[in-house]
Amino acid sequence: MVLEQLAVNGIIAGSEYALLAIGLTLIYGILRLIHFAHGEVAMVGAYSAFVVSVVFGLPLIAGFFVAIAAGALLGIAVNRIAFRPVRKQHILIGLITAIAVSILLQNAIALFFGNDIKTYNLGAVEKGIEVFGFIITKTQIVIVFTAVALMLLTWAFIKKTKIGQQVRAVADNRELAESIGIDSEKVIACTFAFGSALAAAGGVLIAAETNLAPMMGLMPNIKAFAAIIVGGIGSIPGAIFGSYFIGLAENIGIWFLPSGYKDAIAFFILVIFLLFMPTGIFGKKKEGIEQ
Amino acid sequence: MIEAYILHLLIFICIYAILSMSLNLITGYAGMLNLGHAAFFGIGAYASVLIVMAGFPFWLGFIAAGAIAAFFGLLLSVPALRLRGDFLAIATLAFGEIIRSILVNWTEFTRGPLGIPGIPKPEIFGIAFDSLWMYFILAFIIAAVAYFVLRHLLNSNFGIALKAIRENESVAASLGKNVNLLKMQAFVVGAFFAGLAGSLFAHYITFIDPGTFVLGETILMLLMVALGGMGSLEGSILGAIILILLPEPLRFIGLPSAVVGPLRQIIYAAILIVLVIKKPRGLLGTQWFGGIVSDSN
Amino acid sequence: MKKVLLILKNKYFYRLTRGDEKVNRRIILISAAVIAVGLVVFFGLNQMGLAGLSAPEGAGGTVKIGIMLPLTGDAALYGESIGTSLELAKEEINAEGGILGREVELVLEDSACNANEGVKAINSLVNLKGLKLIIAAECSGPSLTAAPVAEDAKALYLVAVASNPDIKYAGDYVFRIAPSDAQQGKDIAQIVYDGGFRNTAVLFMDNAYGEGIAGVFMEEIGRLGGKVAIKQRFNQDDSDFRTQLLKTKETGPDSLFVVGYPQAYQLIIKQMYELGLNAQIFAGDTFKEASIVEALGDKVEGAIFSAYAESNSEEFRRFKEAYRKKYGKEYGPYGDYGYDSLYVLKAGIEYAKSFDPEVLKEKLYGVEYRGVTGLTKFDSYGEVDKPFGIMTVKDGMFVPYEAG
Amino acid sequence: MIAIELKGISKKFGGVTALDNVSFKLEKGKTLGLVGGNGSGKTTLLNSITKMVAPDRGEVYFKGKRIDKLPAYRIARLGIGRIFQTGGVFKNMTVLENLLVASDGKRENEAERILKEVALLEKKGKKAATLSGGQQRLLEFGRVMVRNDELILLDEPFAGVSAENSRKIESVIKKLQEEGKTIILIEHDSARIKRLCNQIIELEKGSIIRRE
Repeated sequence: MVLEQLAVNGIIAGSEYALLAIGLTLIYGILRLIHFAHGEVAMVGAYSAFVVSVVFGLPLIAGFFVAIAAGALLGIAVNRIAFRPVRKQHILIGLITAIAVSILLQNAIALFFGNDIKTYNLGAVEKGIEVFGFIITKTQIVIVFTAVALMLLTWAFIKKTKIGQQVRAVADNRELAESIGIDSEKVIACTFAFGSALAAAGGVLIAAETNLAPMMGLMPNIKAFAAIIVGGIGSIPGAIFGSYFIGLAENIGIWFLPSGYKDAIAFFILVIFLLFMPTGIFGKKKEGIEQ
Repeated sequence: MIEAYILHLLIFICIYAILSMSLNLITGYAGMLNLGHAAFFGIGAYASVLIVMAGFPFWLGFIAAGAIAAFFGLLLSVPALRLRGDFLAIATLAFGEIIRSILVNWTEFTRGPLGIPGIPKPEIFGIAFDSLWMYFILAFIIAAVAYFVLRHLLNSNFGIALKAIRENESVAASLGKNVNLLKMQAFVVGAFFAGLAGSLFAHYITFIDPGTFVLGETILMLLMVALGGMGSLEGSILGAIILILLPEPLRFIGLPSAVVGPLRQIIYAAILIVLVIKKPRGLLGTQWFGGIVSDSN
Repeated sequence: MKKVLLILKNKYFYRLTRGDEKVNRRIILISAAVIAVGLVVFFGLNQMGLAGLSAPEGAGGTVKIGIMLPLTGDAALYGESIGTSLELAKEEINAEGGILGREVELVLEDSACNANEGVKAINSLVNLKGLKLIIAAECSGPSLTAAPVAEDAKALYLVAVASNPDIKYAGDYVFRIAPSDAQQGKDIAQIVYDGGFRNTAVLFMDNAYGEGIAGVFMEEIGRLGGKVAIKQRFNQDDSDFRTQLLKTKETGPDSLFVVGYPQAYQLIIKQMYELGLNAQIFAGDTFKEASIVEALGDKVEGAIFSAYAESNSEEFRRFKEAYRKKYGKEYGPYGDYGYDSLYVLKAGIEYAKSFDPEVLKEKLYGVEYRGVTGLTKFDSYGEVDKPFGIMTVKDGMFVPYEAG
Repeated sequence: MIAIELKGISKKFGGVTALDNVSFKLEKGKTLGLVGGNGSGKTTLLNSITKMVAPDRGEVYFKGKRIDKLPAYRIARLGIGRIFQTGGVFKNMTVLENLLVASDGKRENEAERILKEVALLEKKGKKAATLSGGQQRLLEFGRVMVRNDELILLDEPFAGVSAENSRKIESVIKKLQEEGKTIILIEHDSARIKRLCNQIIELEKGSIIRRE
């Protein structure tokens, strides 16, 4: 009973992390860059759904699609403003612009929406459904299934579409890809759009389950970093696996540890993996690691 | 009045100059992207405060702050030897968060989130550094010593070897450079100075809590390093000066209460983006750092 | 001496510049930095001249009051509500002729709920802008780091809201119009015990506020003879409390005492119901936030929490109405204390007939001001002994709790 | 006296055999020419000696002492220096610093004397990136000289170098030979090999197919 419930808690958390982790790993794969503002893209997504569903009174599903579109556009804009101009620079420079973008977005949202808590008004809180010895709410079921659906969509995008192939080609070897006529800047923009759209979708799901605040994207994004390291950086199945791994480890971990260490668990796993299994579970290359 | 304000800023500049110089040693010179520097800062602060408040003299707490931080630097250098580029960045980030978690949860020792109030101003061999002027003199002397020690180190064979490693590790090894040992030394020395800065900070501000030594602090230090120029010690000082002073003029923008905070942050972030894009090598950096870019070989 | 300098110059300057073609640029830039420092000094001095209050006793003109608030960071929500309430008080006061005939102007500074930023903010207010009257409302970190700076600058430091008991000893110029956490933890523990609850789970935020109240609460409940079923910390940015709540559920408590920010309350109670955990909810004073009830509806019905305000007075109703009229929404958490703080300062100044902190710090002890938050009367530490109100949620409204 | 000896060195990258059971001995003071087509394993052979790659099997002896278990920097400290095919200078460091980094504690005037020998003295304060390909190669020779290495591994030192600098490099090599240094030279130009080398080994697909 307890273990099942812990597992379900972990899976819900993992689904939320996964949507951020996929975008992060795609962007890392193509640019070798940690996108520090990815969580803020998710946050902006959540707020755009809020505008549609609460301010204009449309159903949340409409807000969800608007958020996806807004996320994609924001992704392109972030790439254009903060990453493209420093593409050829030192890695730290990209990191700094990403951090600056994250500060910028957090405060822009705080400026427009205020710092008070917002929710989607999804109706009264009710007790979850009890099945197989665990309890899960309708919203949580929707979250898990939407996350899985979006993962399948990502798989189709990467494997089946032409642009997906190009993304893989650029991620593999940018110079080579350019030499066979792929416009790598366009591919990068598409990757940002796609990854950011996923993050925005994730933001809406997180907000539906919890609530909206300007800082809401920060922690999930850091957890998503941990997830992609565990799964093997650059690998999409790895990112998904890692997300669930981190979600489960956190929730099962604090059953045994004082709960104040909840966040430390993810970081501890991260360090262990970096030291002893730096390629992660699904990683192929010994990338970034001393030989 | 105004003098107190200026002195306060100068003390902060001294403390942050030590931090950014020490981070520059690790990141700019040795090429290891360290996102856990605030943890060394915090370890130094806590070590010094706990030792001094247990009744030991300030100088002992001060030295111990450096030594204990250096010990953690040694620990963190273990992953630093195996990881490269942003992998190392993530590992050090995790290290910082783990240290913060310990400071929060180990309440018997650190008082946890309540923090430690009433930290005494230092007294060294009978001289009390309790006025702003005296404290500034102390901070300035320590910052100056830190600068000359680091400058001396970097001008020695150690510094040249670090540069060589940052450029190309295998070529440096082929010239007999023990790459791992040098990196480890850089980490330990960097952590040592960050620990000293922590002690200096804690006894100035008189209250510390785990919330002070977080990722945001490390990012501020990194910004100082990047702004001044990676691999430029003088640049780090300049970076500290600019980033401590930059928010100050923004305090004079009179705005309604609900927008003043966020807007200030937005302006700050925008200035950073523009600066970094226009001057990606920092104001004093003259070099191109192929070494840190995670080349996948 | 000259020789030493020469050696130093050769040793460092030469080597510093060895092989570097950009020496000139470097020197220019460093001098630019020095000039920048100089400019800030100039800027500061200039500003000081403009900063009013050069003659605190003088009549006419404006009186500038420095306000330290968390406008960004974790507690920005409170900064916003306190700031807007202060703004309201200012407008009212100015509409009625200001304080001793002088118009009030508020100078806001962001303390970001961070010890480090707090020091910078207070330095800017008292040392750079030369303000002598400060109202602070913020987290414990900045209040503890800022109070000594205000004390050194001989500026009156009136704390509207800050939780930490240590502020009591911060100095002669430091006053606080809100009761401290120690009181709150005790009062709520008494209510828990009187209500017949003997097995209480405690869930609190890992910052000074949560730790402070929960610590006193647990001590007091033990003293009274109750039992703490389980104590758990959570991070103030957390949004997933399911496993903590599951752990709580396994210990079978009859009541749950939660201390956090409104966001955490909302999520904890929501997830608690979803997981089928039923226990009487007790909470800290941060609970008094309309959005919690809005989001949770009847699920918070009957929750009991400590509260600062004496919420049925005439003054309170007038404030509530005025705020709604000006901003078109309900006042936010601690807005009442922000609002009162300016009036308390006004009362003090009018009582002392002086803007001088030296005079005020003596005269404030004689002030008795009945406002939105009840009677403000300082004890010899500059603290108030307002009793904590205990409130509950009834029909979606916050009302005073009556036992039985 | 045998300066360097390789016994049965083998190395595979993935499924590709780079070196297959390579063995040879080289006496002190002699120069060995390594020839063979692209991908025949010449550079990998040098890398196996300096431990830039670890061989899968086999042993390496330097002056009778087994060295293949040592880390790269320890091997270098025994007196084995090399000149890389590409990327051997630290481009963002000055010419002088490039020498100082190799000399560990030697004085600057010693480094300057050597810069004079490789005709780079007037460039000493310039970034190495500003040097031409041949000058960069000469700088690497300077490094080997300042370290006073006994065994010097040269990976195509003449590739892409102007005729004038080639002459300079050749005279530097001759000078090193006169000083009694042991040299392994990878080179395509057979005339030059004949001029400079005492022994020749030809590699193909990682195996020795000819010895002279």
